[in-house]
Amino acid sequence: MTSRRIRIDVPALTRVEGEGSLRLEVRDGKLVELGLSIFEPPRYFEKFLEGREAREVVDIVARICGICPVAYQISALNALESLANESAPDWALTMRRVFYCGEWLQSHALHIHLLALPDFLGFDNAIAMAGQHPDEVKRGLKLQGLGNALIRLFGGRSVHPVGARLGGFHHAPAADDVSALTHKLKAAQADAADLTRFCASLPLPNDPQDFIGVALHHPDRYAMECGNIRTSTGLMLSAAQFEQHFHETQKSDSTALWSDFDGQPYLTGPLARLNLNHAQLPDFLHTRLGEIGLALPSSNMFHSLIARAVEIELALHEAITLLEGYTCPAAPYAPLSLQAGTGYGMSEAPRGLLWHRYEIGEDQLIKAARIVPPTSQNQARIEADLHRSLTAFGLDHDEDALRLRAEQVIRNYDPCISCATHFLTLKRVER
Amino acid sequence: MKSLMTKPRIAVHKFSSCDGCQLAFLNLGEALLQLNAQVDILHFLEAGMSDAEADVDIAFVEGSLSTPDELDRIRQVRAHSRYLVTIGACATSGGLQALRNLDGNHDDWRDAIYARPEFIHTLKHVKPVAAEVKVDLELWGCPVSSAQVLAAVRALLFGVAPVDDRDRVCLECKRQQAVCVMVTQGVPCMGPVTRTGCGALCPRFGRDCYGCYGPSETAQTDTLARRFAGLGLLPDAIARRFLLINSQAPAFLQTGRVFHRSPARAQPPGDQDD
Amino acid sequence: MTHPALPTEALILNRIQETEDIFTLQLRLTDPAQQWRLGIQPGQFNMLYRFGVGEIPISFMAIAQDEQGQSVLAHTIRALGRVSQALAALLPGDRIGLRGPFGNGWPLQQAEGMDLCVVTGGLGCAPAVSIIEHAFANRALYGHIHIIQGVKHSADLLWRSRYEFWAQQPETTVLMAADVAAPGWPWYSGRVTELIKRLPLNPEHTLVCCCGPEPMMQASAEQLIRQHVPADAIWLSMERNMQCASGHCGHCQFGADFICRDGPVMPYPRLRDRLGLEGV
Amino acid sequence: MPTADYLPRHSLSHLFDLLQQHGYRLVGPQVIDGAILYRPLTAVDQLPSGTEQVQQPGQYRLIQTDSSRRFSWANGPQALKPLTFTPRETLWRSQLHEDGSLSFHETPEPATPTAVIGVRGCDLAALALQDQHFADDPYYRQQRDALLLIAVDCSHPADTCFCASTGDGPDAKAGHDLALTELDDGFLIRAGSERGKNLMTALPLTAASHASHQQAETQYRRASQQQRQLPTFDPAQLIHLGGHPAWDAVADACLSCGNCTSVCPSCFCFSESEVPELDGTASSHQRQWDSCFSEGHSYIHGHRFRPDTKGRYRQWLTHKFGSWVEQYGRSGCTGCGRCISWCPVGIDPLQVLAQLGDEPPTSN
Ligand SMILES: Cc1cc2nc3c(=O)[nH]c(=O)nc-3n(C[C@H](O)[C@H](O)[C@H](O)COP(=O)(O)OP(=O)(O)OC[C@H]3O[C@@H](n4cnc5c(N)ncnc54)[C@H](O)[C@@H]3O)c2cc1C
Ligand code: SF4
Ligand code: SF4
Ligand code: SF4
Repeated sequence: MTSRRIRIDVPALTRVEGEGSLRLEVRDGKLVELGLSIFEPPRYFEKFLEGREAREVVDIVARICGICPVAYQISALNALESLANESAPDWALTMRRVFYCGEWLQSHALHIHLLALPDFLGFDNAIAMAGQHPDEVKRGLKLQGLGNALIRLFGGRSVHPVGARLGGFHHAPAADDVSALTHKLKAAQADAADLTRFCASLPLPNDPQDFIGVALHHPDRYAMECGNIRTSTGLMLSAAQFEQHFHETQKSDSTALWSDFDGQPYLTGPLARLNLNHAQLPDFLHTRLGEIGLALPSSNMFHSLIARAVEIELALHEAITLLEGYTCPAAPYAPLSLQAGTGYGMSEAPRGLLWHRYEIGEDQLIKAARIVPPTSQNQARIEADLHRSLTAFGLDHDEDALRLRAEQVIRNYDPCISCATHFLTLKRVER
Repeated sequence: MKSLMTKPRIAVHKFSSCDGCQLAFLNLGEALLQLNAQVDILHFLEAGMSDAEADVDIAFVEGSLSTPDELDRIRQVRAHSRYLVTIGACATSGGLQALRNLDGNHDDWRDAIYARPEFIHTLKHVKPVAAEVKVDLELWGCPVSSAQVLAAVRALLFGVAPVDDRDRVCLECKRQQAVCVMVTQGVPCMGPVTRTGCGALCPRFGRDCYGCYGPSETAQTDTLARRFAGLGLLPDAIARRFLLINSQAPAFLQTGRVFHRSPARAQPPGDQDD
Repeated sequence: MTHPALPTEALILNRIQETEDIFTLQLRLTDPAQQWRLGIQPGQFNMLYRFGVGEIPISFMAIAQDEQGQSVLAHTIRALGRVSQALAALLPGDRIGLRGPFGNGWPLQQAEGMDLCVVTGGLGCAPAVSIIEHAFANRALYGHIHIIQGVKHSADLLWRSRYEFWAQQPETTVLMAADVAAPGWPWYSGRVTELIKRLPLNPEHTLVCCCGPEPMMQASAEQLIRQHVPADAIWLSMERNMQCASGHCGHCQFGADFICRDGPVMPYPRLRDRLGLEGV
Repeated sequence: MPTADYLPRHSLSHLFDLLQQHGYRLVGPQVIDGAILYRPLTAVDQLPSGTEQVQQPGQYRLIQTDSSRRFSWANGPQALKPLTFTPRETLWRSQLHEDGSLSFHETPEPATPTAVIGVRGCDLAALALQDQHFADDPYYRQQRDALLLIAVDCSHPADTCFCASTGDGPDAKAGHDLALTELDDGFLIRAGSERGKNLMTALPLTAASHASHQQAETQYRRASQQQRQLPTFDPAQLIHLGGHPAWDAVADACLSCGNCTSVCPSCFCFSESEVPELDGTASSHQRQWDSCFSEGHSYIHGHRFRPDTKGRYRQWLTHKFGSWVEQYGRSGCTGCGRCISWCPVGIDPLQVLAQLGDEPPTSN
């Protein structure tokens, strides 16, 4: 091997949400520098939440991320409602899961089609890809559209929906609207199945690696809108125990905070979920897993793509099942009153675990807030993966090939960098 | 502006934001492909196009200016664009993150959050794009809707300025036949001073508008604040209504400031019981 | 059935740049079944529609015949905002939509056998030019023709050559005033009302057509009355926002009148006690 | 022979059935989102039951009682206006063809025959006003001609109502096909048109008892005793009171939000706009409700005749109660009180009128 030096500088990563860049340097066949840096400017959400009313929180935290506002709203509600005298009505809790299904559906479909697939089919972007793969792209846009429609049903619009509130929803959808949409969801199930088969048929790199998986787990159902933390190392933790094991530190070249689990990088997101909770998938999805030959747990990070497709099928199925026989409730919410104290809450955002903590004072205003989003949790894992994958791929590849592989690896985590830095710990970290 | 004869070139730039306004494009579904038939998208990182330096006919800018670097970047964007359109509250009025401007808290907040604040280069005050460069058109809303963005593109394709609809939410609320929440529930609705564009979403969902589209034409914010006081809101709570997503929009800022951090016992001016 | 609310297609035959921002479109209606729309009187107006952009009210300027003997309609437009600028961008061969004619024109019948006094201010000239052209085309029907045109700045004067031409016609007086005059302005500098004072009027036998900003029209009318012109011989052309032009949308109300339907040309006594009221 | 004019409460469904048999879509009052709204319905039990209401300036609340009355409320935020003057509709479409030519198309949507149940006297009077205004408007006419109106005399006017003083209520006076008087156990019924008469013959009616008629009479008298009354003023003079201090006071209290015009059953202003398709080959020309409280209402390029709330409020009041008389032979107000209840800040125009009449105007 000839002595050579490659510097790859991707000043602005494309097809990720938010702003990040990648630098890597290979010298004499060795990776001498690798930096995934995030320059998304901090917006200090946790600080301006202080002094706001508890009921305002859902409208504020939605704005942390335009891609997964529902996740922010539900994690916040879980945290705040843990301080309430009673729980939100069953109807509302069920519908929150449906609302959440909408977000999984739209976010996963967006990620697969607009962000990830071009990598595997050899295009710069989905619009270029649509020229040669119009059916796949249209199928994806349609699924994304259905996810958005589901969010709109409960929230009026798919970005920063306005329907969620403490104690339930502001408004219950009309039964006619529900049945019309359910109809469309059913009609899309075949598309979703095709999508899973299609994703499984892609020539995904086979690159098994060891990692710790972390996901919510719920005793009765595939965890989404609530649950407790389960790790592949065998721990079960409540939201209140999160901070005992998960710590954030600030990287010097970045505005992002990195999270570790007892000092280790870990994975959160679709593959972690599927690995930990696949037993709870409905029968038809077990069949599908058999059909496509996906053995779980999987240690190939690139199976995240298939995991998203499977979760699209799951979200459709769940929404259809839960909306079956829908009737308007007497009241879409219960007027809750909150006690002063600290509330913790979590949910599984499309990209992974999203944890919130709020301290509420006697005056019913927020005294302190802390939010840990999925991307900051995956950060360390992404760098570890990059190191491993690029070395395994072969550092003697040419610059373009290395860059593409690096970007594939990063996109595989669907990092949502916009939120990555909105959430910052209040604790000072040792220098 | 003159008619755009050839296929216009467009760019979508992101500054400090949540990415939600870019979704007005990415959520278009098949219309995204139609749009692509009408224009050349040269730069749009999230969609996979990267050419920030390209000269374009229309640049859509999402996000506010919150770092020194962003100040440089917006000047570049301006220099490379014929027509610059801000999309959303962040770009147009600073957005939620501009709440840090209110009490000049930036440094404290940064130091409280970051172990190594020396690596954090953020501006003390968040600025809307127009504070730094000339803006040709502002699309309000948090987020902007696909319909707004498409209408703007379409108008520019026809070579005319897009219509700037500054009507208040109340008008649309009634057109949508929503039931007024202020009158039936006594909740403090910002609809009377907020511009339309959302289709009166919140009142249609049985809740109060929280002003995400910014001030309407002739926004009677002081009158509305007095009404809120009449509904029983304390001064700080009134301030919170006006100082939220568009806190830097002058009409909201002015009224919000009157009540912001005023002692809870101080009575707001005006009637208490109408 | 197609009803009159539906526009009809008009072909742009010619486009004349009158000043930097004023242009004239010469139009032909493409559908012979729509020719009834050309029974239009000076002072009436059409709604001109630019595809995909919108509609605006524009006064009728003139109708002429082209070489083939087909009617050609002219509208003179100032490019100001969205729609007028979009119309300004059009070229011969382009198509627009047209609805009309709407409103009441100048009282031509009542004017026959009388002297005509046309008082215009600023850009109010397009509807007034239409009546001057009409009067010269039917010269025998009218007595003396007085033309008074006031502009803010001498540079605003439109159709200077036309005024100069009219000034040379027999039985015609042309007086011009500019509030602010550049050097070389051969006419008066000052207000239109001062010019009115100088007119050799035959008050009993004069019909006045006035068009311009409301304060100017009001002042002119009062001056004319002082000079013994009967109030009901003074006609003003009014302007308000118009959306439908059919008396429904409510935007053009001026007191009890809908300007699009009851105007735009109205007798002074009808307007007298409302002109000058703030916010009406 | 005594006339058959009594419909027992349980037979109300016969009326519903009959209308449906005649091919009518039914629209009637329902309790939705805390208000009485006219919406499509199919069965009697969708009507409010025992619902009463409290209306105050800027306030509207429903109250549930044990009564089995269906119409024991005064009104909701909208009268018949949205049914005939659609809040937003496409007037025509244009198409740009390959050769550069333009074509224009109507967008006729044949109106479904619709029977509206529960119409109030004040709203019938307002409909008559709109009938005058929109007499030659094809879009309005089409919807209007499809209506069959079944009125119910108002037995429970709200505190904001003043129809007795405008002469438009509380009973249905004209313009209805059928009118009902709701009593404790049923309805007195009368026809106002040939269509109404024909329908009546197909209903299981009996002759009303003397007691029923007496109850109706008492009810009518009570409903006519309304606190609020239209003050006396000279409509032709309103427009000349521009210098009156009352305008400044009301401008200070007013949000310029336009709710009063939107809920007013006679207000007719609309604006037009163009909605082109993305590909630029077709476009819709639409109209939507506008208000004299909006900036655009008095806009001409470079100038607004009414830049502030004071001018806009004056336009509204002087038009509704003043110039309307000249336009349509009567005031534009039929006493429904909606502009009082649905004003978010509770402005009562009657008070403003009274002030304008009371104090001598300062000069203008
Ligand atoms: C009866 C009548 C006759 C007219 N005749 C002529 C004429 O011959 N030549 C000429 O140049 N101008 C004429 N005008 C004025 C012309 O209609 C306006 O200049 C034009 O509407 C401006 O539209 P815009 O879209 O370019 O401007 P913008 O400022 O963008 O206006 C937006 C919209 O407001 C409305 N609007 C704005 N100004 C006016 C106005 N003055 N009158 C009515 N609606 C308005 C229109 O709907 C317009 O599209 C006439 C106006 C009226 C009422
Ligand atoms: S304006 Fe709102 S939606 Fe748009 S980027 Fe900013 S926070 Fe997101
Ligand atoms: S609900 Fe809000 S927006 Fe709607 S009319 Fe009432 S105050 Fe206006
Ligand atoms: S009603 Fe108000 S807060 Fe709600 S979406 Fe519309 S503008 Fe935003």
